[in-house]
Amino acid sequence: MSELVVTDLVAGYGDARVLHGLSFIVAPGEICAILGPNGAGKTTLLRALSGMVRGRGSVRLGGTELTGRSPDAIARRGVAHVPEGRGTFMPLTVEENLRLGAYVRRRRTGVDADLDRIYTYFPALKSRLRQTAGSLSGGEQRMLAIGRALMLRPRLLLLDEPSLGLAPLITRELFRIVRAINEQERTTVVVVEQNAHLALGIAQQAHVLETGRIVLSGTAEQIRADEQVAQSYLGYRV
Amino acid sequence: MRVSVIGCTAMLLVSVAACGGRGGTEPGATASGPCQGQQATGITDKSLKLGGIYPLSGPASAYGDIPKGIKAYFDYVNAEKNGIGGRKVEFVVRDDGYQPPKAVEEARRLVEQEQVFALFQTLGTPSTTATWDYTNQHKVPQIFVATGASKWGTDTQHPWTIGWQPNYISEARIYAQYLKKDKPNAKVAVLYQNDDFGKDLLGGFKRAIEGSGITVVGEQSYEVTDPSVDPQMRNLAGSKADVFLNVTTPKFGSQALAADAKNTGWNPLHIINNVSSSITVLKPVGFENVQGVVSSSYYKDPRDPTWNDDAEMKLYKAKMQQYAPGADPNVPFFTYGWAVADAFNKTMSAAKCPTREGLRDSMRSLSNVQVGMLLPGVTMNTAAGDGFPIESMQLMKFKGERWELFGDVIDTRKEFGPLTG
Amino acid sequence: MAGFLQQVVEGLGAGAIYASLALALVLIYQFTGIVNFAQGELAMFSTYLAWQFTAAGLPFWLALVITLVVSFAGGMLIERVIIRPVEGAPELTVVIVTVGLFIFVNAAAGWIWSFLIKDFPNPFPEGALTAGGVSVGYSTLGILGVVGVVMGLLYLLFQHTKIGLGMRAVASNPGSARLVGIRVGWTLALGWGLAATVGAVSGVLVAPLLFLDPNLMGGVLIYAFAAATLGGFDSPVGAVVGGLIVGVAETLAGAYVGFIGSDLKIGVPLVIILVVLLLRPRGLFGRAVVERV
Amino acid sequence: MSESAEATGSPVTKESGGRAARRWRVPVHWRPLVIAALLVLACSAPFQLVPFRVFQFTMVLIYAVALLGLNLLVGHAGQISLGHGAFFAVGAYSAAIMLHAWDAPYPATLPVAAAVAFTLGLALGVPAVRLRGLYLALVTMAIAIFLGPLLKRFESVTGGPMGLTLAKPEPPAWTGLAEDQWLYFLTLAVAVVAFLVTGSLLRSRVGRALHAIRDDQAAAEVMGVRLSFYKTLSFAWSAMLAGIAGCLYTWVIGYVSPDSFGVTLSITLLAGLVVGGLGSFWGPLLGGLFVMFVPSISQSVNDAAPGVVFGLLIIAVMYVAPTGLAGLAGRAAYSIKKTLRKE
Repeated sequence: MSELVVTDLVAGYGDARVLHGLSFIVAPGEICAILGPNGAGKTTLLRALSGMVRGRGSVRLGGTELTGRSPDAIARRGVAHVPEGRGTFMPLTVEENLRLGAYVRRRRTGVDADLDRIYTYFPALKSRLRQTAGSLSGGEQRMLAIGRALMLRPRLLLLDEPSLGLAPLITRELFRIVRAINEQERTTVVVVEQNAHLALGIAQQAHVLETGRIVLSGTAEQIRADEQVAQSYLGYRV
Repeated sequence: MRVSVIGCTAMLLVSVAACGGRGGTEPGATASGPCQGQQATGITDKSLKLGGIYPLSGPASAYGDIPKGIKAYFDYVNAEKNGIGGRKVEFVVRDDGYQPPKAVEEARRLVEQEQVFALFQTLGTPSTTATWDYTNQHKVPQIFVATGASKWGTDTQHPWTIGWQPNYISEARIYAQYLKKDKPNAKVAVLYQNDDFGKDLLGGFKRAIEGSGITVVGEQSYEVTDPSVDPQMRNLAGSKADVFLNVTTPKFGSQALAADAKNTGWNPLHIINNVSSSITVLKPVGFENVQGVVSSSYYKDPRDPTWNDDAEMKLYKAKMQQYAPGADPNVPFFTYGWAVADAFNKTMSAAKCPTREGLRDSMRSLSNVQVGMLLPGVTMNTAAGDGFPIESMQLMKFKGERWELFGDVIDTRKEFGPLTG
Repeated sequence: MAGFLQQVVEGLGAGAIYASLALALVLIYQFTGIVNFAQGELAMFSTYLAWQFTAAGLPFWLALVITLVVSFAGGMLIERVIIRPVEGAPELTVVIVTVGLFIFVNAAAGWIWSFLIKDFPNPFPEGALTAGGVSVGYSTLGILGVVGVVMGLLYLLFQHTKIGLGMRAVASNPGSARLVGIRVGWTLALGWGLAATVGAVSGVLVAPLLFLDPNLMGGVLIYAFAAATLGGFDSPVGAVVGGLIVGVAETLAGAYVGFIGSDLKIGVPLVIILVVLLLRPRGLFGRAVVERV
Repeated sequence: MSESAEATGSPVTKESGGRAARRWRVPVHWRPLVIAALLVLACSAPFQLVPFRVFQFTMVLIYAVALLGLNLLVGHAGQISLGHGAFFAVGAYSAAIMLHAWDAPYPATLPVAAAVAFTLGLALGVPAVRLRGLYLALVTMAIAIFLGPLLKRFESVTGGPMGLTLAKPEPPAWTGLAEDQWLYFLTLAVAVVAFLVTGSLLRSRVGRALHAIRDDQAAAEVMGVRLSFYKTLSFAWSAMLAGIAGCLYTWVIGYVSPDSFGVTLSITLLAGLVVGGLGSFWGPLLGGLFVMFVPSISQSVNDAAPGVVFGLLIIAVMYVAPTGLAGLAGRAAYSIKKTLRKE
């Protein structure tokens, strides 16, 4: 339950700058959706938040400055990033993957309880504890990645394109679970998503990115209501 | 790009036509006086420049100790004896990593860039083979090469190249001679290194036992890249031979000695070749395990207390301490280097002309030349038709903590006749 | 029959030597995905350290412990100082850095300790155990035992400790490992340290049999590569089994197949490898990656 | 190798051959100029230098031809070989045996050496195609290890461990060249042709197919690239170039022995290529220069243990230029150009 304050965040790869000074605030326990076309810098934003990409400016989580820290240091401060794609440890078993999520937790107590909790969210994982992550289907791997992120007991959860490549039914289920997690654990969530409809369905507020700048901000309802915006930026009809 | 290629070809043709080659190679210095017209590159009244090629890097680096012994000798001679005949010796050492192409490069560097008077030692048969056409075409003495291949002495096309140490075939003859006397019906098992050295020695041995009651009942080879010769030793033990001929280089020599000692069911007479007969090879195996091992030698072992009062040995130890501080004079490579450098000194001093031709003639007409570090009775002799400076060796047996020489010095030329290709 | 069994036993002894170094190779490979050409030379250098300690008068076992500790620290230091700067470079660049390290360490050892062979104390008693006409040297038994124990310890470390789990995570996906909070850099250094320690054990086991010189591990390394390839480069168990198979195969071929003889026996494990790889490209024990797209 | 999503691509060369090298390349329109200047320099050099230097540059060219072949395989097709010393040896021995046993005229040995190496490459390429990355590297290394004992075994043909000593090609009288110059020009001519032919091969469909395989094998397969065909072809072509280099070696050194072509040669070649610059046009040449000259430089720095310096230099070059000297040179050219433009 921490507030995320992003101020003038600039980031990129080598000489190529991708983010040109982003500022926004996510209130504790809220879900914030980041929308926008391909190449807008959504993934880079998440990477900058988790330290995978060096950024300038300021990212503060619950008052702690995160910019300039390494990804593992940021993870130790309670930021869990579920990257695009699978992002699991394929040769390791499902259980090992989940336990790795709790790697930075010093006390072992509660880890087993948390595992049980993950299984209630994702019952499909429980039956595959001893299988390697590589043998799971795409949807199961995504669940595993999110489950692993939750094992960190994150203060901030970053989700990158959770729906990518998943069947619509599974995607809806996944978003329902994200919502449930957010409600039960009061975790602050930033979700990047192509499928704006789904994202806006669970988010309290949203920002639209285009070529590295925020071009529109507002509550989920406002964004959804703005039909013109929806057409030009989000590429779908309400 | 195609245009430039054509352009270049045209330019090439033009330039070739214009220059007609390299406008003649620049003539080196020549001598005057009675030796007029002979090559005097790299030599003046006050200086003498020599070049040597050794493996200082790579797997054969152990031999890199030899030039240190040579340098110590030359430093001593320069400082205390006013050089060789008033000429201070400069000894340039280059590294070939035991690679023939590298040896060719370094030989050319020494001759063309460093302008050395002579190549004093190239090490190893491959490196020497790769360079001797070059040195002989350019009429540069390649003296006392550090390899025991027989071809340095038998070949007639390369008068500028000569070996020094007893060749492997002569050494094999010595062991054959010994066995004929002591064990006329010996069944011999041989372990040999699968290269020119091993093949030469084994071949020489086989030829030397022809017509005698001695038979080779087992042969096993190893590669220098093998980790261990244990498997070979096991197979040889199965041959039930009563003599074991150990034709190896130092590390494998130790391994073979240890394997023989460990195998209590097989106790052949163990003959180890000169290359591996150094105390530094025997000591790691444990002296108690190498009693009675037979070998042969031609120079004095600094570890052997027999030579404690020997003048040359005392000089060697003192001067090594002085000019190569930190180097252990007991290392046989240093001794070898010292001895061969002394041999060079004697050969150079005997030259009638201080020229390359003079050195060639001198090294091909050595007559009973004494070298202090060689065993008493071992002298250097060459002549027309005899390209082997040292052909005598003496057998020795390991007792206690040292080698004991036994029998007389054997002159293989006398015993077996000259070696021919 | 006894003769044949004897050859098998000797083959196992040789194989155990290859396996011990293969373990170190596999360790590094698991972490970094590179083949460390310098592994054998590092092991050789550690062995010289042990020799130096015993030559200074320390009792063998104390010298061994100090050597292992120093090797561990040295391995970590090498990762931090030499490998770290090229961490993001293409893998072949890192491999070539290890080739440079190989040349450097070999020459440095020769420089410091000379190329003359040294006599290294054997931790195991002389003699052999004889049963049914087959005798097994205590050295062979000792090496087999130590290799087995090292393999077991590695297994426990990897499968049953949190740090081992973290190491496997780094090996499989360094990016995701960072995201769960693992200090990847230090874990890699830890991997190098461990490999150097295992290598030191290997060197100390091998030196009394092969005699210590700077080229101690040159020949062994090639067989260790063969062992690791055969067993699968990502499996410690595979490395050991691969090593034993290679040892037995070359020994038997050298002893019994007349045409092959001792000069061509090295070809036998190589042919086995080729055949195994063509049938099972991941090696005998290597994990096939099951990826569902 | 990590089994992350990237694992499907080639493990080796993505970086070096791709982004970095391409960005820093010598600008295209400069290239013919640079090449022409170099060729002029190369043609006039033997008239200016002492024979010993000419010999050194001959060896550089020989290594460059071998590295060109290796570059095709490693840099362009993304397959690692630690056995190119073996193909080099096969070329060298083919030539040597022809010269020695049949007194063949030496120009005839070049096509035969090339053909033998090509055929062997083809034969080994078929199984090699199934292997990838590290495993291919180790299998090829196995070939390099095994070749030495094999050559020693067939003593009647190969001269066994003693090797074969041969006469060097004599310069024809009309050229008026010295032996070292003649050998140099022979080598130069072969090297230029090898570079031209390989260059145009890479620009053709074959090159594009190889790059596709290197960058993403799975995708290339989907796109319909005949994987096994191109991989085998690149393997054989690469072996052939190594064989040609071996043949030149025989001409120039006039002596072949099994122990000259050990694993060390294969590893040296690979190191030379990576140091020179993987997948880049100039890499083989720079690698050849490195392999030839750096060991001597090392000795002048530290007489007692040249290996200490040589090892450190390899590491140092990889620090300064992780994508090889070609990348470094290109980067220098790029920044010079940038500065010039600014002024």
